[in-house]
Amino acid sequence: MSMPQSISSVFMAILRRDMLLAFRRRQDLANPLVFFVIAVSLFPLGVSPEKSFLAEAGAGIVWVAALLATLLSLDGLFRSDFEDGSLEQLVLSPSPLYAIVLAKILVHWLVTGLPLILLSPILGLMMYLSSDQIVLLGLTLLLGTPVLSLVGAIGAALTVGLRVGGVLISLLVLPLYIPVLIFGAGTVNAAASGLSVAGYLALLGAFFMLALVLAPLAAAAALRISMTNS
Amino acid sequence: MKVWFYRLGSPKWFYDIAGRCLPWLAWSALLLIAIGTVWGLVFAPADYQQGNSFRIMYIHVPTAFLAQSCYLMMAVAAVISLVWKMKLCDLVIVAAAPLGAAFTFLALFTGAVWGKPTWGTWWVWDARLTAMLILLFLYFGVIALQHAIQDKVASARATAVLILVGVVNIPIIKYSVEWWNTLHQPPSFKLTEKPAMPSEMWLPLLVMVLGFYCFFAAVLFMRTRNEILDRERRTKWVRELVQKVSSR
Amino acid sequence: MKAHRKQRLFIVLFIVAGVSIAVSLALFALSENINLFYNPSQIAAGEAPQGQRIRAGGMVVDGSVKRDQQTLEVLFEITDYQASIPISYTGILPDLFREGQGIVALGRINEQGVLIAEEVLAKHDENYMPPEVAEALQKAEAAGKAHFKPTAADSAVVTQEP
Amino acid sequence: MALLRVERLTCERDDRILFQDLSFEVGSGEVIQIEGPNGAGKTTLLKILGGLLQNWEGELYWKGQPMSEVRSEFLASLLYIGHKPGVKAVLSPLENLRAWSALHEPATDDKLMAALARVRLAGYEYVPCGSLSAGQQRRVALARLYLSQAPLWVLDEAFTAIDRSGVEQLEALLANKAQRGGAVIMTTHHALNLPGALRKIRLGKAQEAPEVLEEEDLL
Repeated sequence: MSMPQSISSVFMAILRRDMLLAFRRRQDLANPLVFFVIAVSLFPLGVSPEKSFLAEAGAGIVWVAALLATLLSLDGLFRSDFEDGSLEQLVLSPSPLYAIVLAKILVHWLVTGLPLILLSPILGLMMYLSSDQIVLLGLTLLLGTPVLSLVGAIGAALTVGLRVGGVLISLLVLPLYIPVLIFGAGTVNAAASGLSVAGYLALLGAFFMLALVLAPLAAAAALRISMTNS
Repeated sequence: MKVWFYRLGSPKWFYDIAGRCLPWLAWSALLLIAIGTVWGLVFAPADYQQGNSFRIMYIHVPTAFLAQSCYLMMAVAAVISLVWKMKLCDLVIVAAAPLGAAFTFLALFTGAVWGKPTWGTWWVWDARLTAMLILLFLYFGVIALQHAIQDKVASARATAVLILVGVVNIPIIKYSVEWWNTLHQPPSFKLTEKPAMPSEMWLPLLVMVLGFYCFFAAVLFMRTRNEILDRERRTKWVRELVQKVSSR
Repeated sequence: MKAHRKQRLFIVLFIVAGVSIAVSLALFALSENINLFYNPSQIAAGEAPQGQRIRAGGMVVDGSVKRDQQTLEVLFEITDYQASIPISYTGILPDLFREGQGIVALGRINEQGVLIAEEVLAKHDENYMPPEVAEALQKAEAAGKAHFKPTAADSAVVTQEP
Repeated sequence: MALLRVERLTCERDDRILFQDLSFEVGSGEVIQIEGPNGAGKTTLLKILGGLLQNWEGELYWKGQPMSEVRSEFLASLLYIGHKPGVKAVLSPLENLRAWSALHEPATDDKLMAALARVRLAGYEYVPCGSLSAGQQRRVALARLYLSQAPLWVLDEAFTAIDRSGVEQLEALLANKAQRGGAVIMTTHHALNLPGALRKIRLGKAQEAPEVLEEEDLL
């Protein structure tokens, strides 16, 4: 019998493995980003290119697009591991599944959430946001996109191995995303109205902490259940 | 204790008990709702501001109550199902989810109908309304997941996890939208306080709420019994039951 | 075997720590009074931004409603019993709009400090009563005995704030 | 004492009872082959023994203790290779083994290379597995057998797509495992040549007409 490895070494090993996997399939990584940019640029075309409208709605538009882009990328979080049997090996590891799932979610955020944040200033400029607002938008995305990945992972774990997976994830996860959306976009709007944003940021931080510690628990439980789907 | 607990979890036992309660529940539901309807619509006085339109409250309030109670009940069942693996709870969840969705929809619909004359609009993005809409989406998610997973046990467990995640989120959602925007009046009924309306208005409401709860329980029992029969169709007692019924 | 226990303990501690941080952040946020809803005293004190779309809520001041004879424009004031602000609205008001009633107005404040409303919604409180009772109460109030409406209305406004 | 004890195991999937009241023990030094026609529930049984499924009734004991209480110790003593080998197509054999060993069995790169050489993959260490043949991919998974110290191996159709000489090599490995006190539970379509150690458990034919159960069985 082998001694179990330390949590941190297992965490790092999964991190390394999934980053390597993401890097080998880097052409797939661009898709959510392209979607993000296109979705945002649809609003000036579809609603109104007026400067005052965009400046007012811009933060909300970028947030909605970021949310949808994350959603788009969630289906792949566990699916490929499920299909080639790697997920069985992960679930049967003597190390806590909690840490493994957390590492996988971190990689998901690094390859989707982080690029979205890096792109957001450009989109903020296109939406005529002021430089303060753009900084704040980036900050809210920094606190909010991890929550999207974490909560989304629960949906992905519940639907892994199901044929209708992709559509179902949106149905399960979108209602849970609403608080993050309200306060993410709300922070930028509050700042535009000259209000203090400390409370908003604190709340986003609270969501982040809560999701960080609880979502892997639910996702791990969901993964164990989903092993029945074959 | 353990024996009692397991007996409670036994589908056959529940089937018998629920069957015995069913007529009582159904009749009291019918009676209470009939009394409440007549009382509320005919005898209760009109409101000094809203006139007669406030009477939709007699449907709106009970449905809104039930929409939330039903989710809460499902959450309790989900915990029991996950921790003690009691099969009956899975069946109750399957039976309850569409009911909860229906009541949520009714609450939203009657709210819209009520909102038009009082607020001047069918729909506002108000905290309570938005929270209810999200609750409806949560119900849809639960129902969709239930049907998407073939294996009965896995489906029940996965649904239970989803319901619990939703329960953690419901207060968050509730407070988020409440801070965001509010127009809806405070609850008309609080357990701790005397209602802020005269008794000839709230007594019929109380009767209606009780009636709706009985109705909910009756339909839930009926649906759970059907689920039990379907799930246990290969057991001896169900076969004997079917033979008895068909020979009659 | 002990290592497994230790790992589990580590995770439990991680969860407890995370939840406590989340709770303290949420408590801090609560003390910050997040608000997208202004009452008249805040607006009168200049806390509400000019030119931004905001929501304001309060009771319609008795005797303040002035209707323009030619257009649909209505001028009225709302109050939270500390301060009052003027509101201008063009359009059809909801049935429940009347003096002494709680309303929510969506609009922008102009240079003169008038809220130009794009939408006026009547808020109704949880106090239902038959017309006779309301009449009796009003009479009592006129006689200076009971102070029914303002207290109930106050509570209705207060509940809109976190 | 038996390593693994199975008591009154009953499993039904999709309204069909796969097996009922199945009881057996797996002691150290045993190689157990699960036999049965297609659809008899061989894979399901192995998944249950590996702890992947939850929809079954009955009791499992690991070294005399109920499985639910010693799950992490059990997992640390288990090597499971399923139908799907768990080999990533975009990673090379070496990277695949590294990822696996980090989770299950710490090993240096030298050891990993040696294991790959044992399954005749020397020279393919850095080629993406997606460009290897089916048999070679299967061997990447089987290289774990040369690294694993786990007392219990559960192998589901592990010899699929493996050539004749490969199977012989694996038979020797299994015999060696049994001699050293390990236990193996496996399914395979190959006729195994393992004198002495091999025991067979036959699962019944898939039941067409479902059995009538007592109520307690389904509780």
